Amino acid sequence: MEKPVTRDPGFYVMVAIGLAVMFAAPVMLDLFTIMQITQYVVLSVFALSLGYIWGFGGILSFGQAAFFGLGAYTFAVASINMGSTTIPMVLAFVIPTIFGAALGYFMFYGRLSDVYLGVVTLVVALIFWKLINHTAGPEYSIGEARLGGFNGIPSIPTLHVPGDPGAWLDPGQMFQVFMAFLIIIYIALRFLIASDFGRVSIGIRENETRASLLGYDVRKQKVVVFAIGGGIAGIAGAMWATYQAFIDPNSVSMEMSAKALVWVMAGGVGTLVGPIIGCILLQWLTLQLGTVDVVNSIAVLGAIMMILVLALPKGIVPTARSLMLGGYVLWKRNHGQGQAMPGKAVKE
Amino acid sequence: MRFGGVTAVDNVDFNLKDGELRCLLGPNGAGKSTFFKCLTGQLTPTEGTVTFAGQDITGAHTHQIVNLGVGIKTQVPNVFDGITAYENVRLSARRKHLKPMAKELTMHTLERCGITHLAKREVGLLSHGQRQLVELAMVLAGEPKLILLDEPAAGMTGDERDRLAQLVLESARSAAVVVVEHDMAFIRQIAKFVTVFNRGAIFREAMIDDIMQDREVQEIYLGKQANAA
Amino acid sequence: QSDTIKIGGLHDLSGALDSTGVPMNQVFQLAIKEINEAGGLLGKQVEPVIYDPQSNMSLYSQYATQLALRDQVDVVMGGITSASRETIRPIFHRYDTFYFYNTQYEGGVCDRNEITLGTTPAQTVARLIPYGMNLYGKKVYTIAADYNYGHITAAWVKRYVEENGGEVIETEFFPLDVSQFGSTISKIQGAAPDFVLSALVGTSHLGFYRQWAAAGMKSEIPVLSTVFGAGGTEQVIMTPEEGNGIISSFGYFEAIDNPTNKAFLEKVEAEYPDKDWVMSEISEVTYEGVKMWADAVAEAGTTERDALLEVLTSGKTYDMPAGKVKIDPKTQHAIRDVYIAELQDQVFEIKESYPDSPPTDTQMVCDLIENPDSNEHFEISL
Amino acid sequence: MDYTLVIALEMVRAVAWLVLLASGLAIIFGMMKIINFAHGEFLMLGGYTVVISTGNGVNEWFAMLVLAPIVVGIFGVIVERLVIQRLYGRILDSLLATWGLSMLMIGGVTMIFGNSVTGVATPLGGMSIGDYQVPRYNFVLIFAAIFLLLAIWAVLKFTKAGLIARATMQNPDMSEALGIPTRWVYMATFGIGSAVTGFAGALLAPMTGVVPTMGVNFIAQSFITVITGGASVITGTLSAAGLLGSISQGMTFLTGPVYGDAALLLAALVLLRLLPQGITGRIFKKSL
Amino acid sequence: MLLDVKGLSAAYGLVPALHRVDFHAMPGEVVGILGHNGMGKTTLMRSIMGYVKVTGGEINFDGKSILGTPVNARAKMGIGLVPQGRQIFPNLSVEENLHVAIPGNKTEVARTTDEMLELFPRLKRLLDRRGGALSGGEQQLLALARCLARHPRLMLLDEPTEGIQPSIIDEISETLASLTKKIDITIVLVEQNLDFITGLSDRVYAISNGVLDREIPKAELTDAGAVSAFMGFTA
Ligand SMILES: Nc1ncnc2c1ncn2[C@@H]1O[C@H](COP(=O)(O)OP(=O)(O)OP(=O)(O)O)[C@@H](O)[C@H]1O
Ligand SMILES: Nc1ncnc2c1ncn2[C@@H]1O[C@H](COP(=O)(O)OP(=O)(O)OP(=O)(O)O)[C@@H](O)[C@H]1O
Ligand SMILES: [Mg+2]
Ligand SMILES: [Mg+2]
Repeated sequence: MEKPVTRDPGFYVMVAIGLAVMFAAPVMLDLFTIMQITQYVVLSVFALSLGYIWGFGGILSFGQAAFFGLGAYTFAVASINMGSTTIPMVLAFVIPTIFGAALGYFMFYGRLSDVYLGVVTLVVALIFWKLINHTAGPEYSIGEARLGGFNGIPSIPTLHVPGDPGAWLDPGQMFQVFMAFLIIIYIALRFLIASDFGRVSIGIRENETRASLLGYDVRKQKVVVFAIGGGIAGIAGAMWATYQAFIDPNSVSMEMSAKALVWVMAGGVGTLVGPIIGCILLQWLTLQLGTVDVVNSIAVLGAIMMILVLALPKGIVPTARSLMLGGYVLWKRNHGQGQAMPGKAVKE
Repeated sequence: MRFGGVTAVDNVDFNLKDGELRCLLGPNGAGKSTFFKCLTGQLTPTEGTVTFAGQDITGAHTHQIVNLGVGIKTQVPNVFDGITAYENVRLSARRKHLKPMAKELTMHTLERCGITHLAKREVGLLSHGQRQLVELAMVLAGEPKLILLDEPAAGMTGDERDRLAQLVLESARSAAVVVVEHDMAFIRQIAKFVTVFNRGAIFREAMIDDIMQDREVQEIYLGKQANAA
Repeated sequence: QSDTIKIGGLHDLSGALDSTGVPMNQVFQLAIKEINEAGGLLGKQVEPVIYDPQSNMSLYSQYATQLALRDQVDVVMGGITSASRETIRPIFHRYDTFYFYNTQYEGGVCDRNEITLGTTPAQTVARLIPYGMNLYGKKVYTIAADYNYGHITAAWVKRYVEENGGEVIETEFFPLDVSQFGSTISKIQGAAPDFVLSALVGTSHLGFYRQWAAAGMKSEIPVLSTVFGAGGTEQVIMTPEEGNGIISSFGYFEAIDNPTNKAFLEKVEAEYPDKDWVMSEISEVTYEGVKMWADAVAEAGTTERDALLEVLTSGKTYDMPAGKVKIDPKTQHAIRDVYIAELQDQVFEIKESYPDSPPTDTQMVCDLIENPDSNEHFEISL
Repeated sequence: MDYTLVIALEMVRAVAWLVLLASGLAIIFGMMKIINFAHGEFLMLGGYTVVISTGNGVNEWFAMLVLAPIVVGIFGVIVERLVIQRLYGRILDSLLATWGLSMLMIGGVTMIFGNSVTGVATPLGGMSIGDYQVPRYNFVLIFAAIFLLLAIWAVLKFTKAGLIARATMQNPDMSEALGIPTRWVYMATFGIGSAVTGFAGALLAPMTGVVPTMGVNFIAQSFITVITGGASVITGTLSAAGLLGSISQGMTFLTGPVYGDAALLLAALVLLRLLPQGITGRIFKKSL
Repeated sequence: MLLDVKGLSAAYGLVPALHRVDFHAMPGEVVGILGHNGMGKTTLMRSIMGYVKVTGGEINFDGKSILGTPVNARAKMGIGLVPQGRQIFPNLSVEENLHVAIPGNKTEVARTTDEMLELFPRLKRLLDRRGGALSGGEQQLLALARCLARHPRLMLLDEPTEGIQPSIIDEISETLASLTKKIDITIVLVEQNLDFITGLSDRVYAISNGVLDREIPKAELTDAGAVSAFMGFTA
């Protein structure tokens, strides 16, 4: 993360790929595939939210789904009541951000850290989940919108052109809009991380004591990072709600939170591409497994996850990177520069 | 300062003029580091007050105190392991200065501490002494008015120690410095006025030579070393 | 035009709901096998397209889309919980993919694109309550799962109890993940009802029947249930001493005594000799779904939806293992025989049967003849 | 009067229930910092051991008190050798791996035993307190919980095992240099943790529907109890279980199950805010 | 000879840290090693203990090669390490920190503990304090005691005087000296404190950039200037 974003080729490659997909996909792929990758896009945004706060703020959230769900329900309720989707989309960012800030304040000013922090987030998500699940009765409705408990909220409006509620986006357009979201968020995060603000949070991740001994207000910094993460997760939730046209408590479930963790870990903590890749890979697997006639889809998925951890401890992206790096050094070595040691490795 | 049963620092009255260089000696467990922790707000004194540059900073948050111009090198190095030495120091320099200036200051400080060659190394992978120097650089790059050094010479050899001594003396021109050290050779190079802690209380305050001769100090602290002087 | 007729199947084959999904899917395949052995439809073979939603709603919506858009199947059977149905129903409606929902549920679906064959409260609860009240008395204690099905069923229970001059002394709702019922069991004892009406759902709630028996309550207060045994596994998981005496009401029980059912069960036995589940309404109705659809296709000579609806809603009566079934044109729900049975040694013994019971609840809110393009799930408010 | 007695009993049972759920995890997570996301499935395995073996004529008490702990313990050791041992210090990778494991176990058990195995009826039947009926088995649960805590306490207190385990978890490298075979320590600790979990699962079996997916309902509760408990295995588990259990159970009586659970969560939240290191992180520090 | 290191090379990943190091220690001998920061002293100690992946050469302990022997086995063979940075168990009490180290049954544990408290009286009043709460020097003492408690035959000391007050340095120095006389213990000592190392060692080597080749004659040791000359200019 040292050299400025603008001088990192990887950054341009990523953005280029993103744009390419964004414009090429709708013309090249059939409707179903488009809807498929739309889903990956949405969940990637969710993965990014955790990838950021965890990888670049050292904040571990076991309950990231709380924000995802909050965003989703905010959007659902707002859009059903307003009949428009533009403001709800904004709300789905603002409200989770505020909630994140509040929760962050509650936690970080209470000196909560590492796994305890994780569990507090988890608990918050669980509470949210319990309450939402409890809203089956007709008395639980906000304006037009019935919260619907376990069954969730059906028929959520599709995204439309801002200001013109008539103009629904077709799946192709919806995909492009979401892809744009993803790219923008990616770019924004890259710059944020490279900024001084970002470097400080990395410092805090490495050593809180020293950070405060340099005069940085660790708690404030963390709250901000956490809130940003919450906001992004919220947007993802909103995208999810309108993409699926329905939303149910699963979006707040422990499983949803755990999924995010798994994507980030599989892809690689401390990178932004990693979470995206991890998310796409695992979601794709889940989907494929359901279509082939395997003994038991879930068992197979489980096995794959275990193997993944053992085979790629650092996660996909970092492993790939260090492979490339290692290759490079070896290459240098074989070409005489490196002053490596003779004698072969002895197992310790 | 009290921890449960333990009283680590017991009503200490310690005054420092700005620009002064003070050495703080004392047996292991005398309370020197704890005293530092109280000054920097890592611990809040159970009694008494701390004033810095005329302000009462008792119970203020670490970052607030630091922003008033206090810099500390802790006994157990506190550094950012995951990132490079350069980034470490820069994070400190950037507090007060804009980017270009910060860059310059960073390079310059690394230079002063003689670790320019480590700039691009990941600090977590450095040797103990190297980490000590990185931390020192971070402190200096903050350009504090008051510098607290807790055993800076620990794990330094002859000529490195000499360079460190020079460094400390230089810094003392622009700031008040308090040095905790057990390395007498080092102390002798820099010390003028010395405070000796014992059992959490101030035991002696005198010029270095008198301290070296002081029977009781030899008793509790110096041992034979004194004669070596 | 493809050279097979494609029929989609969406049943959870793994995850929390697989105990229900697997039997449904097996019977589903059996029905298709029969059709193909009988020479297929319109001279084509019938090809099942089966996906496993893994008890996961978002996979439901994805596979639904996949069936509709990519595989372009002619009809889809599946969906278990109301949640899953409400996830996929709009999708099939949007892409005009004919859809059969074959599960008993709380009623209220009104969608020209969907045929709903399972029983609704008006068919089962309406019978169960009076039956219980005659036997045991007028004070009822309701315990129900805390989600739509539970709430709506509880509402029906209240209504029927009152219609029959009794009173519901207490209604308690339980989150689906609650597995400890000690406190409730004590409360029930305190309230001393004549019988307990349970609309508890899912595996954690099985804990209730266990702990109820453990407290020695079986001999004290009888338990009637609107769902116990729906999946065909509960009665097996419970030991006889725990399960005996539980009374349920469904559109199908294995014990139904008619030649069609005998033949059906034999076929199933032959096809799946080592199955560990019991045939239940939800599976049998899935079988009905395939057969009725196939019959309609054969008669209409096409797989085109409206033509099929013509035939299906023509008032034609089908002779099924469950008895006589016909489709009510207003709601496109089944009018069917309903049974009340009591569990003895892990087997339901039929106590009563009620021919031609209509889905009066859904009829209150839905009329597809009046407004054919309605497309929603009404909440039947009482 | 009787009613209050019944309520009191229910509360104690709820506490015991939490203790049983959490103890195994307290060892595996509390001591080894391995997030065993398959904890619920370990419980489930314990339950299945009982159900299957009694189904094949084994005495149910033997199955619950002896067989289940052994089976699950051995299973735990195998898992540790194959997977966990590579994940020490990588607390989150352990989450990823064990989550995979839990799916694998759910699927595996479904494939092998199917998901409609006839369970075991609760032994001992009911007894009456005044005009209320309660399961005698409640007392079994309560005593089991007490026994479990005492056993763990004895081991930690009177053997060096506990000390060595704690040292190993705090600084494996240094422990090695002091001649501690850390690999074995890890393996044993995980094995014991699993065995305890299996034992709990077995005891819960008669009170719940034993199905492959039963685990998911317990995982959250267990973790929350362990974490709110804080560092020390016994005092932590006991105090947390005591507080959370009685609060939630009390709530359940007053308002019904929904708010009972919510109350448990809220209580945990407040506790962690007040005691950021868990209960035993601040008070009873020195306890085991 | 008890310890014999031949042509030892070690690297961190692809970064070399030790290059063909040769040295040995006779039973009862104290071998000192001087070197600037980052020259490889700690790495050398850690490779003898078995932490660092050795890329070449051999290490023989008591005539047997111990390459490939896991750390804890080496410890059992009688090698003890006082690591740089002390590595106290922060959440164990001082007493527990000692007990963990001591093999054998309760009585032996009790006896050895007392033994150690005799050697390091300052630890007495700290017995039930958290290791992490100790002052730097206190931790250093504890680390020494913890190592000696195992009665090692070979003790590896990585900068043991760091952060210790002068008088205690002397005490330690005496303690070690008398130990080497009383029981047959061999010590490899990495130090920066000239007086200390001179006082104790029978032989002193200088290490520089991972190369250990020059033995420093006793005579030279008293003269700091000469020493730094030997150690090569600062890295
Ligand atoms: N958190 C704590 N809890 C209990 N006792 C503590 C705590 N922190 C420090 N102490 C005790 O307070 C005393 C002073 O500790 P401190 O670290 O200040 O000593 P010091 O003067 O820095 O010694 P050294 O020169 O060895 O670093 C020591 O006896 C130490 O054990
Ligand atoms: N884990 C590591 N990974 C990569 N390089 C390392 C690692 N540990 C040490 N090094 C490098 O190896 C070299 C030798 O380190 P070592 O710790 O042995 O030095 P040292 O002689 O002990 O110095 P000091 O006196 O400061 O303790 C140093 O340049 C250091 O940067
Ligand atoms: Mg100190
Ligand atoms: Mg070193």
